[in-house]
Amino acid sequence: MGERSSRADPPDPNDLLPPPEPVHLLDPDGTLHEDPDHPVDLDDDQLRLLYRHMVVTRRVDREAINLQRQGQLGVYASLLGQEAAQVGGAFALAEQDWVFPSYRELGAAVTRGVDTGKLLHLFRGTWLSDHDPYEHQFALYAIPIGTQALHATGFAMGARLDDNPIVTMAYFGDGATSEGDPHEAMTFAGVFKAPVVFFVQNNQWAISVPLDRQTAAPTLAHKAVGYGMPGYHCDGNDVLATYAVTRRAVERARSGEGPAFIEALTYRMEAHTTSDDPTRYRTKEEEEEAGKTDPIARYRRFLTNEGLLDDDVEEQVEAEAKAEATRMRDEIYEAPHGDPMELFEHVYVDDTGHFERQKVQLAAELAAAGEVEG
Amino acid sequence: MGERSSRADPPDPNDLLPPPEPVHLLDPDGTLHEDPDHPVDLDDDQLRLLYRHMVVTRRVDREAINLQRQGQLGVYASLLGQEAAQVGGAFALAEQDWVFPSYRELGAAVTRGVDTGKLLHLFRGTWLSDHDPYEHQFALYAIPIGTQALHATGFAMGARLDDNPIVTMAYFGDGATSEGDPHEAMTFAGVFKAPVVFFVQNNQWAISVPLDRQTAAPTLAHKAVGYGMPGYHCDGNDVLATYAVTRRAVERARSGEGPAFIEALTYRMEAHTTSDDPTRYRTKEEEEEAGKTDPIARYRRFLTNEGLLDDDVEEQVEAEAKAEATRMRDEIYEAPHGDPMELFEHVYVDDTGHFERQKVQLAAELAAAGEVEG
Amino acid sequence: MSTTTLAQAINRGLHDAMGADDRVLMFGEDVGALGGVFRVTDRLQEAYGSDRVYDTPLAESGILGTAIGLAMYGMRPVCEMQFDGFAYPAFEQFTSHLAKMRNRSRGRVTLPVTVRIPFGGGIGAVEHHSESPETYWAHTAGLKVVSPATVADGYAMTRAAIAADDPIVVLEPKRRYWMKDDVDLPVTTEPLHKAVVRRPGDDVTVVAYGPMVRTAMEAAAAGEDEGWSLEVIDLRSLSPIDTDTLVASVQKTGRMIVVHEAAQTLGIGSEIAARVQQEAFYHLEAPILRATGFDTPYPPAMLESFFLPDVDRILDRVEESLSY
Amino acid sequence: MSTTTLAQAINRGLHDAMGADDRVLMFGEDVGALGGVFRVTDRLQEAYGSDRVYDTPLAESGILGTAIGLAMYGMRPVCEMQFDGFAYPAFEQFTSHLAKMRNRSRGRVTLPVTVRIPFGGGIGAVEHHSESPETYWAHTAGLKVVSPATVADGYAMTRAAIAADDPIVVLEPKRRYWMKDDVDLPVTTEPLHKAVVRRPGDDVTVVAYGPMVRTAMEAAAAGEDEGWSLEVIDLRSLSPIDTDTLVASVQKTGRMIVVHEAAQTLGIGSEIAARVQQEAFYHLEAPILRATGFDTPYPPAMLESFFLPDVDRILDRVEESLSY
Ligand SMILES: Cc1ncc(C[n+]2csc(CCOP(=O)(O)OP(=O)(O)O)c2C)c(N)n1
Ligand SMILES: Cc1ncc(C[n+]2csc(CCOP(=O)(O)OP(=O)(O)O)c2C)c(N)n1
Ligand SMILES: [Mg+2]
Ligand SMILES: [Mg+2]
Repeated sequence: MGERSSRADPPDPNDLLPPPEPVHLLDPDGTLHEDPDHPVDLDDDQLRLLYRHMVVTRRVDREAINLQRQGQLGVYASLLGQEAAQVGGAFALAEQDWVFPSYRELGAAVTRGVDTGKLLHLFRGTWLSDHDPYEHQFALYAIPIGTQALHATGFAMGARLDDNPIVTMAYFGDGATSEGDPHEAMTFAGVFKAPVVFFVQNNQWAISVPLDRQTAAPTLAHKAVGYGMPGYHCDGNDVLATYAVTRRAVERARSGEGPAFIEALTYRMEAHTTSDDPTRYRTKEEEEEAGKTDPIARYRRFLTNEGLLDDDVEEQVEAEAKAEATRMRDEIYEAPHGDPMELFEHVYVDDTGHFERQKVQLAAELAAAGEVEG
Repeated sequence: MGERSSRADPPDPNDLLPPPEPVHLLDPDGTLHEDPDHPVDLDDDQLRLLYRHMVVTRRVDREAINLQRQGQLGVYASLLGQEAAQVGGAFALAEQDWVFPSYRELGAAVTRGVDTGKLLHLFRGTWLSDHDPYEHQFALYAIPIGTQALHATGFAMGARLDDNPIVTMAYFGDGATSEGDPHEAMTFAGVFKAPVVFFVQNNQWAISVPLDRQTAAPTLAHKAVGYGMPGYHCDGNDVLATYAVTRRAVERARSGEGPAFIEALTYRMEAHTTSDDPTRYRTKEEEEEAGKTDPIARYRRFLTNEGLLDDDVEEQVEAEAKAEATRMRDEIYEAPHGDPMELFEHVYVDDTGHFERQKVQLAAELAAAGEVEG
Repeated sequence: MSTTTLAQAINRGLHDAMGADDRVLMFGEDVGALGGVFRVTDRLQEAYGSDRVYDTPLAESGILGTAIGLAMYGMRPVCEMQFDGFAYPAFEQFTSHLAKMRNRSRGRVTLPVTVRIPFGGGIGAVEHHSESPETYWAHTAGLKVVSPATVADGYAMTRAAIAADDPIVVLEPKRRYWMKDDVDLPVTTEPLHKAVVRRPGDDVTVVAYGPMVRTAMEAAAAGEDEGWSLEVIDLRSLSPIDTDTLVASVQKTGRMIVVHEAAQTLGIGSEIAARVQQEAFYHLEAPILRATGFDTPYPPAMLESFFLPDVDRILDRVEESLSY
Repeated sequence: MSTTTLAQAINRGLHDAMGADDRVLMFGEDVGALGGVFRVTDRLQEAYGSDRVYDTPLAESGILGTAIGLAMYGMRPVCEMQFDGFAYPAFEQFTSHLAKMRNRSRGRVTLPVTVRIPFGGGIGAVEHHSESPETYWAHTAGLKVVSPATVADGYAMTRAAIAADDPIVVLEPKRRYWMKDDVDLPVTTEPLHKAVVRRPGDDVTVVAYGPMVRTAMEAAAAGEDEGWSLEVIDLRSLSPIDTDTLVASVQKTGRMIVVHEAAQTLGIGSEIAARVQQEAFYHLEAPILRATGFDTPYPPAMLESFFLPDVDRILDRVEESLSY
């Protein structure tokens, strides 16, 4: 026993280890380096759509920050700088595929067509979340770090049992890789060959904690071999590289070859949330340095070089961005205050009368308060 | 940002990945293959001591199984077949080093000099455990799977803060590698360069669940690179290979180079515990096949070939084995029934009187029962 | 009538539930080929195949977290936590997701997950295998918690829990797995969240659940010799608690004892006492008393009999109650 | 006298504890350079260096599990769970090891670990940042649980918890972090596990802890206009509970209201009601009533004011109590 390897047909580690360098297709000046292993199988409209999603995302993101400043949102977690990673990743999914996001996935939501106004209600506190996950196969934002990785894995296991060609994608951060749940999720996914892609946005920070406090690994992508799945990494500020790498992983999973892990290298340009103060833990220089690789500017140069971006298109995209941002703002501004009695409404499918006394109490409190006011 | 690697000076993965084949020094016929990378720096007495520990361990183990059959132990988890892995691993530790065992580490305990009678009290239920961890730097048996890996890591972090040259070793099983705690332990150990060695006995089974239900990884040793620590593997039924590999990892940790992960390939020859029924999930053939690589038989051949094992030594070792087994049996048989009032004694250093009412109640119950009997 | 053990009844309940709905899955540690460490899932894999009955990696958060994902997909997962003391690694998935997802989603996401957990002591086990953690789940809004105490309920409550659309923790009284009764299966019993009077009486109400129901019945029988007429209520549902049945009983007896193995402080007995003293204030002739485990960790096997409530401890409380 | 906030008082308590004993370590997520999301650990790293005050990887079980190992080695770890809703991943280490190791080892292994957790609602936060999980720890034998409600206790209880050799969970009322008071630090207050009468009164006893003490005091003030004399007790220690102080008070008033943000079912109020109705049975003129959160998940920010107990809810219960 001792001699023989511990498993029947172990995979070859070399098929699972990441390449020495992250996949990178677009230079900062917008020049595209073709890579046969990572073809960009997109037509002109799709290439423009990527741009559209990134611009809309950034615009809605900025609007959300404003809304928080205006006191309309309690807090907000900006994805500024991560547009390419999120849009490039989500764009690789098919309509029926599912996204299991953390709380910073505005770009993935926009790509999926989720109503950003409904999505952001949870930051206003109208309700704990308010979009329908089944409308665009976009799960609820998950705030407990890394927990959604297990939901994505279970969902994928269910689809596989049903021979349903669905792939799920779990978004989480560099910090999340330290938690037990993503570890267990990747363990299950590997063992059950679940069609799930673990998409890590390595934005270098977990609130104030830098990556080297999360792991001593050469790269996050080197974690994959420990679960028997391939680990890929890409320049997460390069939307085409991110798309191509994710596309490959997604179709591989769909074809039954099992899960994959992707590390998209990017940077959190904004504070962790609007409540955070980055000056306490990182330098302006670092932020400026990171700003130089702005994912949208780079992609705009590419589209322009390719002659895919004329003023009409720019105007059109600008208009769509403005429209979506306005729609979101109006949704938030016009959000009803909510009915306190709803506290009891969704807890159970059948509350078997358990809430009666407490409902009566709250109703009485509301009535009394009403009298005072009125 | 996207371009540059996510960490300042990432380690070279090739320094962390396990060699293609597990380290193996002793053939089944006892022939030794020297390996410059894994020197066996042991004198004749130490070589005999390894044998002594394995024989004593097996003997005490068998005695424990008998005691369970005789109703003296409620349950027992045998390590039959894993003697070389446990003894070889523990033998590589220095006196001041600490062992953080699971519940199957009799061989490690014997090597450390722990009183096996006291150790096994927890299987009798005299108390929840009854040896003094500070006497031989051997922590309490940990039953919740994998949890002790974090204690070993924290302890090592403390020693490092103190510049105290202690190395800790966490023993756990192949099944435990699926839990979140060992993942978090290895994450912390890598980040803080804690002097801890994660020693996994891959005995192929987690109760009824085979290794391929725990991971799709090429080998368990391939998990190490994901934490930035070297992953080693060895023939866990080869006590010299296990010793040499562990020795290297331990001294490396002591010298400040950080943690390491060791996969010792072995086999659980007995049932999971005396309550288990392996016929439900594995074949006699598999067990017989595994039995052929008995670690003690192999090492005895080696010692005999080397002329290190004459009848006197065999007798001496047999006597020590018998003595320890007898000591253990007597300790268990003569174990006092225990004082029920002890339930309240150790919960807190200072119970601030919280238990008064409940103590009075139990005392009264005991008095009443006494009257009935007497 | 055929004689069945509690374990067999639950096994049959799982079997029939899987036969009735092919979206029902059963998984956990050692539930497949081994049939569970208590054989409660015996032969289910044989009957329904390893796609629907499967062993998982050794990771409880993984078990519950994937159950949630499977439920979101449309399955009806039944998962097992091998022992009470080993459900804790899944605690975050229990409290932050299983309990809250439906409310969070405004009713859009429903999680029909059943979590089976053998619980309680009295089997002479090593540490972590004899705990009574019901408070952790019963205090968590969004979960439901039930515990069968009879062979018939072993079958019927298992079926009802799996059929229900809310997440339900089923606490199986492991020390009663081998308890026999004559019941023809399938059988249906009272609604899942109703308490049941197992033995009517006039003097003192004794409330118990799971493993302690049988002990309470034995105490009631023994109480007869003392001339005490005890009414025994099997709580069955620990969340929600059927307060009305408890109040109705105490309005008759004026006295109540709550029995459980769990530590006294913040055990189910505390909530029952708080509710009943409020709703039946003028009917109480004595304070509500508790016959429970102590506020200590569960003891080693050789001392567990001193920790666990037994007939004597229950009757001591009855006597104390009657002394008011 | 100098004006200090609760957050500053706790920060000073941590600072002085580290100065007094160099085995005291402080770690958790973002407690270093950032000084904690609430700045409670502000400047500690500057003062004591990054060996003794450090950020950990994002893993709560890792934080608590390594704290246990550090304590076994001989350190006195103080670790932070960033928010109430994020302590759950560490639950197994809490219940199976932190709480039980000393008992398991027959007193040979002592774990002087302090776990700081900002808890409770009222700050308009997103989900998981406003929970009151005290029952989970208070029900767990082997742990102690305390919660400071005043600026002075913020300092003194922090010092006392760190100085104590038992594992202690300190629940810091996050919505009161900015509450000011004139106190000269260092200060010592009543023993860690004693309840304190914050305001004497004759008609009804109001028991509160952590964030609700201030609300209870406001209710008592408002109650005066109604001609009600309320006695306000600051529980301070949720485990163990100082029953004697509660009983003494109710023997005087005959009436008691327990206030907490946590869900009512199996909240601390249930245990207090169960004990007091037993020990002061003949003194009670009304049932013990509870002014608490509802048995629902914590609501979204815009609805939290309807969930949280406030002056009106407390006075409603007072009035109800007086109506008996
Ligand atoms: C279980 C848990 N612990 C702690 C937190 C508090 N918290 C919120 S975000 C965050 C950092 C997450 O970092 P990362 O995973 O890199 O994602 P990012 O915020 O960078 O997108 C922390 C510690 C949480 N939400 N959940
Ligand atoms: C957290 C937890 N879950 C489940 C169990 C029940 N259990 C005891 S041993 C075991 C299998 C452990 O397998 P492995 O880690 O390979 O160690 P081995 O028993 O083979 O030495 C299981 C599932 C446990 N003790 N703790
Ligand atoms: Mg990050
Ligand atoms: Mg094993």
